[in-house]
Amino acid sequence: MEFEFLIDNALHKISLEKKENTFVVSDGEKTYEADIRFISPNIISIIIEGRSYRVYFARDREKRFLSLEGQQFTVQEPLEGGESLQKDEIRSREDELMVKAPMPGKVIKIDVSEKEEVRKNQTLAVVEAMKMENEIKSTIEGYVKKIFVSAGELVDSEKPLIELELKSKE
Amino acid sequence: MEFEFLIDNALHKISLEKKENTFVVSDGEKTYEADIRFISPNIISIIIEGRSYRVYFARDREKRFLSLEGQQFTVQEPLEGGESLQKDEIRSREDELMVKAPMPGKVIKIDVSEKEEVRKNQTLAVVEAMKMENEIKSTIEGYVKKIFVSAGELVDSEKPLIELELKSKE
Amino acid sequence: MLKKILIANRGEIAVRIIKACQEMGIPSVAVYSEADRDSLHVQLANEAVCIGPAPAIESYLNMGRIIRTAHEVGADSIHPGYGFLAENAEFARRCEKEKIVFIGPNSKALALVGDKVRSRQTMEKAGVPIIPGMKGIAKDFAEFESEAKKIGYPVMIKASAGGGGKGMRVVHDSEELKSSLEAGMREAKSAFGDESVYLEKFIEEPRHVEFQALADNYGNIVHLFERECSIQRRHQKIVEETPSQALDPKLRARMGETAKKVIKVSGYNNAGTVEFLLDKDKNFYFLEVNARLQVEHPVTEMTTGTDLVHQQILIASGEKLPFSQEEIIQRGHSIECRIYAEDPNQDFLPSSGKVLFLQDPVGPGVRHDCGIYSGCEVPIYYDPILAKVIVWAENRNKACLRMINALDDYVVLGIKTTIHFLKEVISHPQFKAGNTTTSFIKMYFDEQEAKKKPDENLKLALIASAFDSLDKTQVRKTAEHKDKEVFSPWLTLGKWRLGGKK
Amino acid sequence: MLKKILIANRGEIAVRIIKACQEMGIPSVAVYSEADRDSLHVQLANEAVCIGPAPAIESYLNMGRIIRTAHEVGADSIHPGYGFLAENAEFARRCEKEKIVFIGPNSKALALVGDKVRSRQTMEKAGVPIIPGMKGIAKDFAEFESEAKKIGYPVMIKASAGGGGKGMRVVHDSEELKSSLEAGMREAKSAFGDESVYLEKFIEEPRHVEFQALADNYGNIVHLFERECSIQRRHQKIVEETPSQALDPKLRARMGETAKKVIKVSGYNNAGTVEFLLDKDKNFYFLEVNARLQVEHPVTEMTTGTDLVHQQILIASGEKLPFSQEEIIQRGHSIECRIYAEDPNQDFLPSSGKVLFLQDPVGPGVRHDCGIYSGCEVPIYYDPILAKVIVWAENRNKACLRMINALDDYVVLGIKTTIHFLKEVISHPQFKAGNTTTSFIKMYFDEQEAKKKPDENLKLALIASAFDSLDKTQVRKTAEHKDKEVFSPWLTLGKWRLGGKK
Repeated sequence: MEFEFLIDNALHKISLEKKENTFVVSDGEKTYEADIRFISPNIISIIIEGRSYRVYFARDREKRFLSLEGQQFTVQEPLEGGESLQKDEIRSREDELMVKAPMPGKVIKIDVSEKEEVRKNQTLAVVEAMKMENEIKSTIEGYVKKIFVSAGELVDSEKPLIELELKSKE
Repeated sequence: MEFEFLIDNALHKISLEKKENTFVVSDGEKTYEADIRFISPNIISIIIEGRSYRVYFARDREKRFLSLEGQQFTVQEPLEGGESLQKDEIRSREDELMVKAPMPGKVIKIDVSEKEEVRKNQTLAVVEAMKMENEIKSTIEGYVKKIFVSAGELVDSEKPLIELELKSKE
Repeated sequence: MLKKILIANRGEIAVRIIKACQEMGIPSVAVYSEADRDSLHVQLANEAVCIGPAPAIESYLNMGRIIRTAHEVGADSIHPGYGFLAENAEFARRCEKEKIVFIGPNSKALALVGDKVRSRQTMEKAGVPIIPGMKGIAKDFAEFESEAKKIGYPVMIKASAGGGGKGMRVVHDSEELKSSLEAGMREAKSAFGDESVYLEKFIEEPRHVEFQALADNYGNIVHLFERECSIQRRHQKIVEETPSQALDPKLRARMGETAKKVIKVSGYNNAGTVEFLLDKDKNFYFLEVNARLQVEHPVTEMTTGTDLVHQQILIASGEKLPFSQEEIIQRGHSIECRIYAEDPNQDFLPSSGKVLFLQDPVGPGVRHDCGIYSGCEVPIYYDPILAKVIVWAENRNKACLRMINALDDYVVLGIKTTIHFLKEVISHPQFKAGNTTTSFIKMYFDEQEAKKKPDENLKLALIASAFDSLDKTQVRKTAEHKDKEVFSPWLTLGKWRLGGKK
Repeated sequence: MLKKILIANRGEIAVRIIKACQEMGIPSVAVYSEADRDSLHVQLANEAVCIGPAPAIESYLNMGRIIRTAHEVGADSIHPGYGFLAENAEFARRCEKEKIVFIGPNSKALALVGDKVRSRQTMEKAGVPIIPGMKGIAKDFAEFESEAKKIGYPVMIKASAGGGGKGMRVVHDSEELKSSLEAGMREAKSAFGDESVYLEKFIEEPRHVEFQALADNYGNIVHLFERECSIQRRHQKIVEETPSQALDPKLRARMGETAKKVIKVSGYNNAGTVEFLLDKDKNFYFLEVNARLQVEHPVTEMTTGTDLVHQQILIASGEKLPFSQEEIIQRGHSIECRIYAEDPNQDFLPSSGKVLFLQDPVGPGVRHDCGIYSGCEVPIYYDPILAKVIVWAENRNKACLRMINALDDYVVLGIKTTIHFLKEVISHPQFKAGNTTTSFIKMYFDEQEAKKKPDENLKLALIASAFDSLDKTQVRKTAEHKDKEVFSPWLTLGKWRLGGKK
């Protein structure tokens, strides 16, 4: 079977076929046999050509979290037809204009008001989580278009806080 | 809801009702509120009148294994209509005559032959598991009726090894 | 001996204290906020009482509620852990008034050392070297401004009440001063319920060296040698070790004696830590007394063979110190790494959420003080410390190697943590060389980017993911059969188990 | 330094050795039988090679296969662990011939100390006190019979090749002799591949005190003090500790020097243990040399601050001992409990099957050397040791309390283990008093019955079971909804999390 996965926004392909008690892996470059097993719900043991790997594994909705040799991977299945990559590009442009909460927390203060002009790196708002204050800064030069939250409000991760518009738009 | 459980062959009753965010427990003597939660698939946290308990828990077919404060309990649901207790009595009489493997292992040798007379505590067979030899002894005075296994054979727990018959039966 | 101890804290330190209570046969009482019903300390204590809503100010900082709870459950003593009310002299005073033993210093000493300004004055008078800085609390911004100018930039803002980096800011010029003061005061208020801050000369690239002290109620004082805590991010320690590479036996003895003097002139009892800054020329300056059990206390325990929480409880019970200074000997080397719920690739942004899976680091010489478990939630309300890994080995080099391995074995899935980052710190040639200063992270990890992962590991992650997908497909097909297999113990002999080929 | 180490063992000791390899930066190779594909050591090593079917004789005892595997993977050395081939001189010889470093003593010394009869003769000649017993191997049963008579009943049957209680039997009269000899020889054959046994005077209620020694390849020898291993069942140790309560500094020094003499006259190198019996009058008798890393080695590591596996590897690499006798100091007290897959309520009957759940004991001063995990199978083929809990504390009393707590925290569900039994041993007043002899279990636990469990715990078990049933009923109803909840991280803020009431 062929599989496609997104890791750090890059698309990777791999093929895995069951063959008696082992699996045949094709990674595009090479084809080899692998002895793969779920050792427990969160541990996958892989032996390839005598080398042994213990992969920690957890699933959460569409995300898979993996760890091996101290390194972490977040693996997702791609959206239909490789759309995801394109989408990501669009999103990143949108992201600059739509300032979102970087983590769940509490809005401590909003440093700007609507229509106000903002410089790059200017502090727009302060969000606190786990006792640490985090200044949310503008990544563009422009104007504040809309403010969605107020001081004291609890916000979830990715919650839109402030919408900006580019200066050049004028 | 009423529940019945077998622990060490003794039948116990308990009633548990959900009431908003807590549970009402009636154990026959007293009725009290309990805050009970699955903390993870194998841990149940119980708080009753300010006392906190961490109960470890695993299920395996019809058996539940529990541990708290270092103590282990094997909890089963009773067979229909309290049959189980009666059955157990019959079984224990049968058990004396049907000598079974006490654990999975390998039959090392059979010390008796069919028709042979046996004394109480006489070694009937030797079964090895995990490098330890275990002598299987007769708990009765009688005769060997039938031998089901031979030396070298691997046996599962509860596998009948030798059937005896009582001397008085003659 | 104390009869029942209420632990006014949460997380790994509450768990640590509960363990000590269990070992000493003293019943423990956990208190918890509504966000912490499922927390580990609630499950492990003998008793557990909910003391209010999630925000700390309404629960873990609610003095009245905590003292009332102690009375209700019949606790004769309160252990405050670190953070929250640990260094709140008002709380210690109220405990004293209510005849509850506060497991920490007496309120008078706590008030003195907790007031950074007054304690600086006391130490200066006693001849203890201090960092140039403000001599009193500022009336207004103008006073801060003129003091800053007098001290000379860069200056450091510090919370009067605080510790642990909360409210701390470096200010490089007068333009930054106002916003930094505001932020520092807000953080101080939120962390300690007291917004007072003061200014002090910022010493560049110093080492942070502190001495653990124990003082009983009869004037006996010992120190248990130093800890070096130079590796910091956001002015908060993340790696601590002992012995320090910067001390020789002579300097160690001199600083140890100074630490004991600080404890003595403060009228301090129970466990405390005397913090010093050590500059490049090996001058040391008294910084402050941390009037509590420190996060990093385990490295002292590992090298001196003393259990500091046991000692705290014994001292609070009125016992005399069981050892003299000469009997306390350092052995080997110990390092601690703090595991925070933070994303090192995003400027240590806190990361709350569900811990989908936890694999503890284990092995000879590895200790894990931990407040989380597989399946727990990490709430947004509290300090992001999750756990600590502590290693001990015969020498520093072996301790580093052991720590690197322990961090490799340590897995937390579902939220971001500092585990991998800490591994890179310990593996860094400059760390191995012992060149640890408070600028270490800035100097060597400022441009910390998501490193390219080796292709081999990436490939294995793909294989594992594909295997999981394949497995899921097949499980769906034969769900019932699978289910039975997964939950069945080995009741039947069969298949390859019996010596046959798979 | 060695380049790559093949570990010819399984279970907790293989895991222990892999950890040491990782810390020293040496790649490790696991070998495994077909029953062990899912075992922990296979997952943790860098490489893993299947060497045959489940029965040990076809895999872990298959010398040719193991040596061939070492060549195939490019391992320059083999660590045999304990048991299996660890004390097989033939194997050590073959390694030497094949230019593979055997991490243990040289084959000549191994052959000498492994031959209990010959080593007794050697020690007798060197003036080391020994237990009266057979001076050679018996030709036939008649010779055993006459030797037994000469020594005087009760006599002890012991495997020439063995250790660890395998093949050991006490014979009280001549009638028992034949069947006991047969069983002992069968066990010896199965455990060591060598059926020779011999007889020796059975000393009643002795203490078992052994000394750990290290000897490099250049004649330097040190001892690392004693371990007392008196608590045994089936002649196999289950609790070990150091220091021994029976030794005073003078006796300790005398026995230590004797141990070094034994090592010296044997021409022994690498790690080894000299076993003594100590009778009621404090006479000690040389018993044998355990020519391997012992199961109970951690208690020595905890008190002396030495890593014995590291030292084994360093010695095998040709390094000199890094310390002199004077530099080795005992600190505090350490106890080990062996966790076996056995049912203490059924005469320690082995218990194989699936480990449904494992909760590790953790905490300051607690070490867990473990070969199992949640979900693993415990096969019938091998020694039932699963893991070891080791504690360290300032003194014996604290170590006992710490061990009791660690055992309370330790949960294995699905198979029977010795955990709770060990807790009762450590809690026993006679153990606390230090009255530990090899008859301890017989004397105080012979009539070990399933104790009545306190009603409170029984009630809680019922409540938890009822809760589970209720939960299952409700899960079935709302299966899909539940599923989502269980696997969802905290991506949405809601419900009580936001400061509201639950």
